[in-house]
Amino acid sequence: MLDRRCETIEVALDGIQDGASIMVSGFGDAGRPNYLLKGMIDKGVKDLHVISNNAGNGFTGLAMLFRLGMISKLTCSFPRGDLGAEITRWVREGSLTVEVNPQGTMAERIRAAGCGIPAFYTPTAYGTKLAEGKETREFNGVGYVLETALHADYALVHADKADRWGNLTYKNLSRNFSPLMAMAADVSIIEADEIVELGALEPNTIVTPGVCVNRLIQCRPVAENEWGVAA
Amino acid sequence: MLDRRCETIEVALDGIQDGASIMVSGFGDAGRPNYLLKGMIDKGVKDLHVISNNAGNGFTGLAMLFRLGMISKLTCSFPRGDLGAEITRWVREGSLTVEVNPQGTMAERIRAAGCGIPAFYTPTAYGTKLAEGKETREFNGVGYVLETALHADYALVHADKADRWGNLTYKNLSRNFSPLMAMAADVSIIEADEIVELGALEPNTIVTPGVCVNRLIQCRPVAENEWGVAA
Amino acid sequence: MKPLTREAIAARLAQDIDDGWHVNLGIGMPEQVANFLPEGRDILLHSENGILGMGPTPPEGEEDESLVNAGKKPITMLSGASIFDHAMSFGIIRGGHLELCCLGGYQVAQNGDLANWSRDNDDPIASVGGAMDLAVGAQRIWVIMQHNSKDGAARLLETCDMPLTGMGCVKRVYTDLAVIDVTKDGFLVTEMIDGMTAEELQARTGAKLRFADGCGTMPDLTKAA
Amino acid sequence: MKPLTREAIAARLAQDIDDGWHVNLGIGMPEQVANFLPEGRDILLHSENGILGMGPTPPEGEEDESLVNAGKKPITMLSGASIFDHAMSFGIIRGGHLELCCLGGYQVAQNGDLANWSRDNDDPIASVGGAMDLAVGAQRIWVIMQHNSKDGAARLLETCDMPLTGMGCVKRVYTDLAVIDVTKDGFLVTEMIDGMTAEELQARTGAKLRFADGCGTMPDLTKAA
Repeated sequence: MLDRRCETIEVALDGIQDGASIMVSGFGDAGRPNYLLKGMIDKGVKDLHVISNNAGNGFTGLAMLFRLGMISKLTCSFPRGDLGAEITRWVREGSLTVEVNPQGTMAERIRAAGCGIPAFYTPTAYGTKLAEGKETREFNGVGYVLETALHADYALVHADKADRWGNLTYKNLSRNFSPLMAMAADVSIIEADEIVELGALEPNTIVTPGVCVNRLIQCRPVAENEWGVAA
Repeated sequence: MLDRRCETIEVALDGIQDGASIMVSGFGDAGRPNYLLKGMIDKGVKDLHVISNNAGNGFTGLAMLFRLGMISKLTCSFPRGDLGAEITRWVREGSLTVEVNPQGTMAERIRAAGCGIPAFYTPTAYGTKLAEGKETREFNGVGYVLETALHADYALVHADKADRWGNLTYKNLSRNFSPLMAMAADVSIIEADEIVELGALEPNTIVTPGVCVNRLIQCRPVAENEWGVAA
Repeated sequence: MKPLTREAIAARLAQDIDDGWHVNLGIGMPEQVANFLPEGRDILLHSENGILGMGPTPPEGEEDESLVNAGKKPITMLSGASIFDHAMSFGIIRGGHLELCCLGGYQVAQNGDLANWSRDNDDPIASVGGAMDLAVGAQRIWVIMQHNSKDGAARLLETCDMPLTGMGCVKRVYTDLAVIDVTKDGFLVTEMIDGMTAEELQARTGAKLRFADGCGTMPDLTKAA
Repeated sequence: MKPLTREAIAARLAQDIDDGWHVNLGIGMPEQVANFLPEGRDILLHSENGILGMGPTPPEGEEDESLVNAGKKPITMLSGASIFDHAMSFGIIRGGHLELCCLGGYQVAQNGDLANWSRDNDDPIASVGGAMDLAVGAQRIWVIMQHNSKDGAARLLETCDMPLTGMGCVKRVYTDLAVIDVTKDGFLVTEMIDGMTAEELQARTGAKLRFADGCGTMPDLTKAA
């Protein structure tokens, strides 16, 4: 029987080691896998390479992994927000490396990784600082930048509904990077708000087919005071 | 008011001229835009470059455009089927040019055209006859073929439900190439089995957002005897 | 002569958005445009995080964590809205499907180059978000910005000296002083605010201006008629 | 010594499909495998045209035009099936998400090269369909075919002389005579049908065979036990 469900969050996060590359779904707070992120804090791994559009905010979720010094590299499109000043300091101190991608390039690189495309050309960033050092090429007289697939060891993804085969749906703008990341990591770990019976999801409305999913856990909310001491 | 609906099929197909490149959705009979194809026959354009996975079957639909000599070039993955012998003959006679793409490469080329990606690398066909003359390159020791975006002037697409903004859903395996083709042509023309009120489609289950669609027409079945004289 | 408020610039720009257009409004000044969309037109707002058909801000207490715009602010959905993932969202952008994107700007050059994401060439965490994709992808880029910086420096220039967002992408600029098309011959002023002279506008601009035949008055549409 | 029927080869292959695998069955002989999937295992069949979780052929009269497989034959959907477009379907293939693809074959070389799409180098409309994508994409390619062509020619070869579908992609071959792994040292026979000798199998094969320690008997599972 194919059953992606994990009994505990420890099982869901099993095998993640120091130095792992981890995709984290979400745009702002929408679609953040906060239960899995809390599990990562409890697990206490470090030296992580996080791939996430933003760096998080406040003293919860992804931001706490930064504040706890668990992350040594961030690939993102927008490292500002609440944490902007700290991130600038960490980069200057040398404890954090930040790679900024244009947001659409980042999304397409992640999709490429999941879909077996090693590299593609994009018009985005041509002639700008973010294309410096990158290979460029003209097609029909227009300049393009060569971008490569962006893989990860693990993806931590928040979904709305899931079944035991790993079929997933998302709620509104919580979808964002989730379907792309679920496909692009060696092991994708999904927290779902609701785990439904096989067959309960209408086949035409499933966004992520279970074949892209490795592990599944029932999500629960993480209370503010569970994130640890605020600075 | 944004309203993609066309009053008549003539309006829906307006502007298509001899020599146009036309994407045609469908895989086998699933998702074939037969009402629009019948309209093309009535319109009587010729020298078309058709982009379609298959060449069609029997004496209906796309196959009839071939039999009527309307098509001078076919880009596809599988030109066999009923029409295989005729297609071979037309190619040998020089009245038809056929470009065969691996099916996944064809799908990805169409997606690339819709998404502003001019070219990408794929492992598919590396080291085979279908990569002859194409640029190749290694990434991490594996060989890949460079493939370019596949555009068209028009796309003829069958959908299940549509609203006046052009938002679309598809029924089961009628989806296949439809969402890709709707994005990849200068003008996408959609026949829908049902045109519903704005707001009747659940936002999370819309497959093609209306921004990808140009024209919309209520579909009606085409009877066998409407396709013209069988050979 | 009174420069337009930010709201008035946005209101002026909004008049030029056609019925049926799909429009991305960048974070900052462009967001204001949503408040001045002309009645009776279907204008579909796109947000990078995966929606077409954004509706207005919800009433307080009715926010939904799963409904936010690119600036992470709460939104609603119109009837006819659609939701999609980030690859599709930027496929729509990059593939040229949006009729318009309005972006803020730090500098615009006379060849249409845009600088709007980083004032500092050495910022270690310069944050671009989706601006570069929008700059190359939308069918037209209209920039909405103050004509001059706070210290009076020109922002319409022969060449940008801040890091570029995109090359040659800007089609039109709406400022507190004027509406200016970017043409193959450089900046062409089509409207100026009441009382502004060509000489004065030129003095506040870092590149040569041409003036359209029949260059009109840029109205303040936030004032009662 | 009796070569296995096509059904019996398919039945033998089906035994090796693990619980929980996502499997694409190519058109032709591989389709037969669906009829012999071991009970009690969740095996999810994928079809290139955009489905995971294909169910069996519907009863006559209950066919749905929108439910067909890659061979355009009517199918049903299992509980838990999912539908997606062609880009996603081949993203799943090319991205290495399918545990297994079974393909038919004309020729397999000892380095794993596969020829299965065209017998004729000069065919003007050689028709590849999705075979090349499957060959490079699936985690493992198992080929199911007759050991020899109708005229007795060998199809397991040192080098293919028909047009290739993919390079070095085949991991295992199931024929009417044997089960043969493709290893870095070439063909390794792991099972032969009852009564077959190593010498005879070698005589019917166009490349050097090695034989596994404990090379077993390839059973005919279509016969009552």
